[in-house]
Amino acid sequence: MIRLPPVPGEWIDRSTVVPFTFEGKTYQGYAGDTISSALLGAGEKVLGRSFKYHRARGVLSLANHDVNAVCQWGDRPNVRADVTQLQANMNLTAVNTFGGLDSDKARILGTFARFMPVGFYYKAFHSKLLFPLWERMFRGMTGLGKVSFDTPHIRTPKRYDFCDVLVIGAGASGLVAALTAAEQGAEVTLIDENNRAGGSGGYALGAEASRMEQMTEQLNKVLAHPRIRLLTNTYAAGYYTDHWIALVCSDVLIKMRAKSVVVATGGYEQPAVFRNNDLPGIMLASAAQRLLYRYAVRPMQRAVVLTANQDGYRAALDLSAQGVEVVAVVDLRPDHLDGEPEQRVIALGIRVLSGYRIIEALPGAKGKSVAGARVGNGKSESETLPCDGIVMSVGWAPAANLLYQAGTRMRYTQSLEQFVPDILPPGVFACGRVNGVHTLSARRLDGQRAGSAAAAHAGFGDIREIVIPAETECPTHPWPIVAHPQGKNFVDFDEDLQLKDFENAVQEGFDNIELLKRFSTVGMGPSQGKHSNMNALRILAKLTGKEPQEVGTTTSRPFFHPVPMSLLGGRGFSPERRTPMHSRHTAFGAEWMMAGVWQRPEYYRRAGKDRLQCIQDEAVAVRQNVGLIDVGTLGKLEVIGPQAAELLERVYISNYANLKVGMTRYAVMCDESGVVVDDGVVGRLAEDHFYFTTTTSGAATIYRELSRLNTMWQLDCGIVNHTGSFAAVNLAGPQSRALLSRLTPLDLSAAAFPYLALREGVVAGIPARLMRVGFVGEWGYEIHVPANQGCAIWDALIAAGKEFDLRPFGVEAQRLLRLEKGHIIIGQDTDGLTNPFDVGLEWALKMNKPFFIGQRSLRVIDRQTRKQKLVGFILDAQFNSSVPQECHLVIDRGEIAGRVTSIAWSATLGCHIGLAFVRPELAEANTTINIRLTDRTTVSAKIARTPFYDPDNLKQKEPA
Amino acid sequence: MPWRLLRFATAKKHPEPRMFTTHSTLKPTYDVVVIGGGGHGLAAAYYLGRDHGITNVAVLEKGYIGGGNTGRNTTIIRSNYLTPEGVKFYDESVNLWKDLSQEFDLNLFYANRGHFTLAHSDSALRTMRWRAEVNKHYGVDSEVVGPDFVKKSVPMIDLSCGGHAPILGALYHAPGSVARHDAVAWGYGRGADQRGAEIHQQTEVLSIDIKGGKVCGVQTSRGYIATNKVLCAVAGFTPRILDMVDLKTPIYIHPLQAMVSEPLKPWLDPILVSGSLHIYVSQSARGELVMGASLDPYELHSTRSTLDFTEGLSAHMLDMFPFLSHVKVMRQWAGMADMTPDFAPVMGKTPIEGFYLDAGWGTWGFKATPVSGKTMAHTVATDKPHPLIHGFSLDRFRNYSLTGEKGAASVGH
Amino acid sequence: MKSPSPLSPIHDVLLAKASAWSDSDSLPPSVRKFDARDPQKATLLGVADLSHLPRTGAKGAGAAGWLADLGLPLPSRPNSWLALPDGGLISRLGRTEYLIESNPTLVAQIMQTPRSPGVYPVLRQDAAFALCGSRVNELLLQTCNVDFRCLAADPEQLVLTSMAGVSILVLATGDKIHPVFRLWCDGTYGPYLWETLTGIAEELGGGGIGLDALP
Amino acid sequence: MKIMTCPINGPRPVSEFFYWGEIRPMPDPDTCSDDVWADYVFNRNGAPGVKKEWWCHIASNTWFVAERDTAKDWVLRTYLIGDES
Repeated sequence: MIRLPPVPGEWIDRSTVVPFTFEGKTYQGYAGDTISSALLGAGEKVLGRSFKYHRARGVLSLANHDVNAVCQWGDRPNVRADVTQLQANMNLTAVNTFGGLDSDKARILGTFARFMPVGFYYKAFHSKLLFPLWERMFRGMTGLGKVSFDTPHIRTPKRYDFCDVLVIGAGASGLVAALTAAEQGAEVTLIDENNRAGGSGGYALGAEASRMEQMTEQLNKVLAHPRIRLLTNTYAAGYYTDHWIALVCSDVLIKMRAKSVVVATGGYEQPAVFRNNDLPGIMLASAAQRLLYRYAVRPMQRAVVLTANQDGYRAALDLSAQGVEVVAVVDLRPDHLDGEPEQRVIALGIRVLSGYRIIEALPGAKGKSVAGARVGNGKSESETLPCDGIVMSVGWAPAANLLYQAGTRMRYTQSLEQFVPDILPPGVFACGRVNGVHTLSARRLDGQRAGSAAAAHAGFGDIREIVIPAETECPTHPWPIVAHPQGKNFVDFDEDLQLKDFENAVQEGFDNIELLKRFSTVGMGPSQGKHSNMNALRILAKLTGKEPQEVGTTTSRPFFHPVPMSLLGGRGFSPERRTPMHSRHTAFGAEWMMAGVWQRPEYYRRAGKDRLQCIQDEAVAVRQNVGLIDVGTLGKLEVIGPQAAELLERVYISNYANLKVGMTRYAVMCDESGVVVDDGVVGRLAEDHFYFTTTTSGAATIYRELSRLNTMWQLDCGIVNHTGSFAAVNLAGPQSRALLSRLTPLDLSAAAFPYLALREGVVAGIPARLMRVGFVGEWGYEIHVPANQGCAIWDALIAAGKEFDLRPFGVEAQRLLRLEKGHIIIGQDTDGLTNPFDVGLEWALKMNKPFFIGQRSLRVIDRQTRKQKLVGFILDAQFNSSVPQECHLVIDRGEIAGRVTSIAWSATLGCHIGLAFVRPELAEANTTINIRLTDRTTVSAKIARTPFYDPDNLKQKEPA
Repeated sequence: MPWRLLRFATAKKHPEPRMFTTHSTLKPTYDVVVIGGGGHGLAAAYYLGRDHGITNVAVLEKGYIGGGNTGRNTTIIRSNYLTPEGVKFYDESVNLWKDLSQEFDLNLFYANRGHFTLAHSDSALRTMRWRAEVNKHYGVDSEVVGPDFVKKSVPMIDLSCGGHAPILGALYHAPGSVARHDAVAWGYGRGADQRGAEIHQQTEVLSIDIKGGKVCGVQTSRGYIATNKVLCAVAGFTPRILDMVDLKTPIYIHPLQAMVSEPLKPWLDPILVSGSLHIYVSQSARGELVMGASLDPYELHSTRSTLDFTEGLSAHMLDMFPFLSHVKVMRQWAGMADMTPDFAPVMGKTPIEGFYLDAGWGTWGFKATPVSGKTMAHTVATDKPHPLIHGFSLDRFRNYSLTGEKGAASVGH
Repeated sequence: MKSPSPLSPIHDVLLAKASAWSDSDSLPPSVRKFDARDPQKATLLGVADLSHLPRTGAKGAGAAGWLADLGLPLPSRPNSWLALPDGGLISRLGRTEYLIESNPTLVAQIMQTPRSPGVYPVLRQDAAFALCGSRVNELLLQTCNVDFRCLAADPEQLVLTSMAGVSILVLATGDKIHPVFRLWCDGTYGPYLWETLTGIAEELGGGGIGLDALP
Repeated sequence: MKIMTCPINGPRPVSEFFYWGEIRPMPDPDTCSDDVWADYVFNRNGAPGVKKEWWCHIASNTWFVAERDTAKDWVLRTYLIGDES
């Protein structure tokens, strides 16, 4: 029977049987099992296949420090069996097998190992012809789990959180650290990645119940403490600047901001390296002890314990206490003071072989189990110890990933054969094994020390001075590695890397730790080197005759354990802005388009009309009657104060000091290098008060930049951003005045309200600002009202517009109308390098002003020969083949001579019209230019003066 | 199985020699000193020997070769740029890339996957057409394609991108490829080494000796070197080196971050880039999704990682590929991108005689490794800028004749 | 012609769900009730729209003096607020900007008062919400990277920050045990923020509530 | 996430801020040479070190100066323009 009779403190609930399938076979586990413990409990030893040679693999760490056991669970790839809670009716298969775990066809690769030394794939497969085939094969062989395209987008509730002291790891030192910090008054959050807190206090017992009792006592104090919040099933995925820690708490990401952090993450027990050290049944001592005490699973019947410290002897005691026959304890150390656990082992009559090592493990049938361990001491004849399991306890590597991420300088300590924190960053503290403290009592003291210091750093109480006694033995062996002519002595289990691979890599010149990592891929597998980096480092040190300190470690980057994208993505907020008339557009059948964060009507659908027809109809409606467009997305700013005009003079290229009150003027803004960045209309409401618009996309940035400039210049004026506060429409068309006169007492005569004038008045009972603008080339009014009256003004205009056949029009129709008028759109008819000269804005450019942004650069540019010019062009009215599109190139004598920036069919003009950048020599009116289409054919067009429509602006004048 | 692997099986001892010699000391003088043992620096040393017979060359690397942006980028190779200068330059690079594995006799895993730059707005679509037309004009294979074509090539994609960034089309660039980045540095390193150039790792440049406006030497952490020609190819460290020679440039450093998922069975063949969603993604030969986003928002000379990067990128990845919900991000990292105002490099001669600059590689340096090495080698050897890099000279800024590559480079790595 | 009644920036979003509206002729329409669960929602996590309340603003070096002359009490510190004697509140945003939310008469009076030097009137068209209930903190933690324990410690404080990607102003009214958080954002973001907040609130057992259920 | 301290709004995550760039004095446009001007517009010494930078707290539109070590990302101090000392 593999399951033991009930073990005190076990995590499984025997009253709840959990059925599941693995590789098509049905099994039963208990609630509280992990997938691996359930499978071992059911007598399975083989849980997965290795990455490269497809060797049978079982439990190694049972702690997410290796990926021997990785499953596909339905649509979930790469589920880690060692640490994933068993759930009812899980349907599991091992990843990356070919024909199933049991008879994985790819295991043949193991026999070809000789052909595939480290980096072999760099040395072959690169014939230009064949590589694509090889690559396909490689990609098929690599990769672990499969994604299912049916998986939905899972949105999770991410949250921020805050605490005074965050303690990471609820083992012996972490529990005490949390208690100490809380007692000093700090709000403490204590996390542990396991299902339950307590750490090794719950399983590394050496058959002493007292150890577990002490842990339980500490844990109860923690649970009872009002200032401590304990989060289990929670791991710290990464440490980020200013004590910002990503906590993965079952299915939620918590972004924790702490005032100080205690890292009590313990150590990774390290595997010994000997031939066949990866056989199922060979595991770390801590793994065996977890199986015994958490899951009441007997990991083997007859065990050989390989050790180099007292932890190994405790493991031997735990095993034999739970009925495992311990054949022998093989101690790598020839001479060492026999500690108390060792004496108890001897007392039990267990054989202790000091100064021995395991030369190789002997495989059972098909390499799916262990048959024995061949041991020797290098002097006498080697000996074979029959067993069905080997337990390794040869030392620890600090779980220092978070410490490294926080910028800790680590130092290699000979007496411990371990890296320990040397200089910790402010507010970061370490205790326990990660801090080089291994004896249980000392770990508790160390937790007290760190907890107190962390609380003090967060402003609670004073640092308690506590002396930590030195270790009585070195917990870690400096060279737990045994060479073997036939290899298969694995260092990195993720990547199937053997001792030989490192020797070869170094021989090829990859002899520093970073190059070695990249060439051999050691530590680059899913467990990110937790069980392999330290041994790799020892090997490199030996091969290069350096000390571990000189070799140094590779940088440790987030994540500590991999994090699902659904947790990182969270809900995926995507802010969106709507103008007040949004619902009205929907009612009129708006086809929406995104304009940055805004939703804007592209056009309005009409039954039986296609997109282009609708757009054309809308444009014609504006030309013939009257149209209405929502322009509420325009930036709407105000500048007020004695120096308001001065500010505008400095940021726009034209004059505004001389702008009359009640008038508006076109406004172009450049950056410091003279590139056109934005445009709009500036209106003067009073001597010291201007109201002006920016482009939709420019609004936020322009307001921010003007604020910065004004902060710097300290002019006597203030800027107010009213972009969202005003709703705005443009009422345009021959009938616009007649329509508007129905709704306002304002005198709309050309004399009283001329072209480009600005008036404040009441429209449909709503206080409004009106501007007579000509962007679309018709008599028209831009009407701005408080946003909360946006629907009211829209409804009033629509109602009054009935008798004039008023038609709402969208962005596309407006684009066409402005094109007929030859007005440019910044960002479409300009690009990241366009200056005012390029686009014929000389008329607006006032170089004689004292200063404006971009002026000095434009002085230089003005002296240079022009490179391009934006011009209008038309296609022959009879033209009826395929039409050029925006950004098709203008070709002159085989060379690129420009590009189309805008083009459209103008029903009003009866031909295609457009704007294009061309070389200056092509810019003369009536010049023929050739535009090359996607299909390489060319279309010839004629340069034409703009505006195409109403060149003399008669539409803005009172009909005589 | 290729025969070449047999020798591994048959040989008693591992039959591979060192890829690069370790030189215990620096020579007192070299004809050319290359600062920076990344892809660009090693490539320049390689072509100096191969094309110009200049072999008395030292490559000084303060860390280990390929340890900078060469080993940190997302390995995308393409030539679908916007400006004629850019297209010609990167097209030459792609041509060199195609033969590198054979030339080096080292498998760089140069994999032609095809490259989509997705357009989520009509203005983006216009830029795509502009790029496609300029590309085709110079014989580069790029086309604007519709959503249907995207769907056909990447059937699992959500064309609506979660509803808030519908894909309106894309620029499809068939030659788009990926390669094993580290191997590129090793290949050029081995080639340069074989031709006599010396690679000195863990060798930091402390100052550059200039007399009468001419370079005459370099002070390193391992001693002084006399030389009249120095090539600076240090990407993210460029401003630190330029500070030594008091040269001002428009280069500013922003971190650029990336992340990889756990290995998955292959499902994504082409390379996908989305400017609006700030995504670029491909699946490596190991099965990992290699993902990047836009630059960090502020200047920083450091390679620290941020959590918000992984959050934002994951959210956008899920908009495009909802089914990745369970896929886990394994590791993130960062590089230092040496950005320029017009998103084009700064290459060639400088006001200091004998000081040559290969910089401003921002987010587009890896793909240029071969051509930058080749053209810089030419420039250093002949003291005349190679024709392909005329558009990239430092003085273009004082002349207000920028190259305007922005439209093609923003998040288009 | 009588001026038509103004509408909340999220009026259209509310139309679909509201079951009872207030009918005041001095104020724009506001939702009194969504459904029978309003009271339960309010105890767990209620989100109410207060956009209809009259408000105005002014900024600039002269704003403080100008408002003082109108007889308004002024918050002494930047980023703090005061309740106004005859209802409503005055908030000081940063150093020299003020937001007044009060009865129609007072607000109209301020808006009609001519600006003086250094006063820059601000037309406030915010979406204004109130959050209440025992789980309100969970909602804040899911949307805001600010530790709002600071508001419990200093009730007069207000916070200008970002919520679910939108710039907002937050302050806490009510008592420490049952705080009611008031927040304001640009009206054009109103529909997005309302839908985001009520969406999360519904997951947490609450949702949109009418004014009658607001404590 | 990095914390930046706004002189008005106090310590906040850096995501609440907009970074403009290094503050550099503008030469007199009327008297300086073209090259001096072009250098002001484009060229700079980009070496890491303590730089004076423009930052803006977006929610409150507060512009201020941050003295920041661009190598370590340490903010030495922040202040409103005019409050230097």
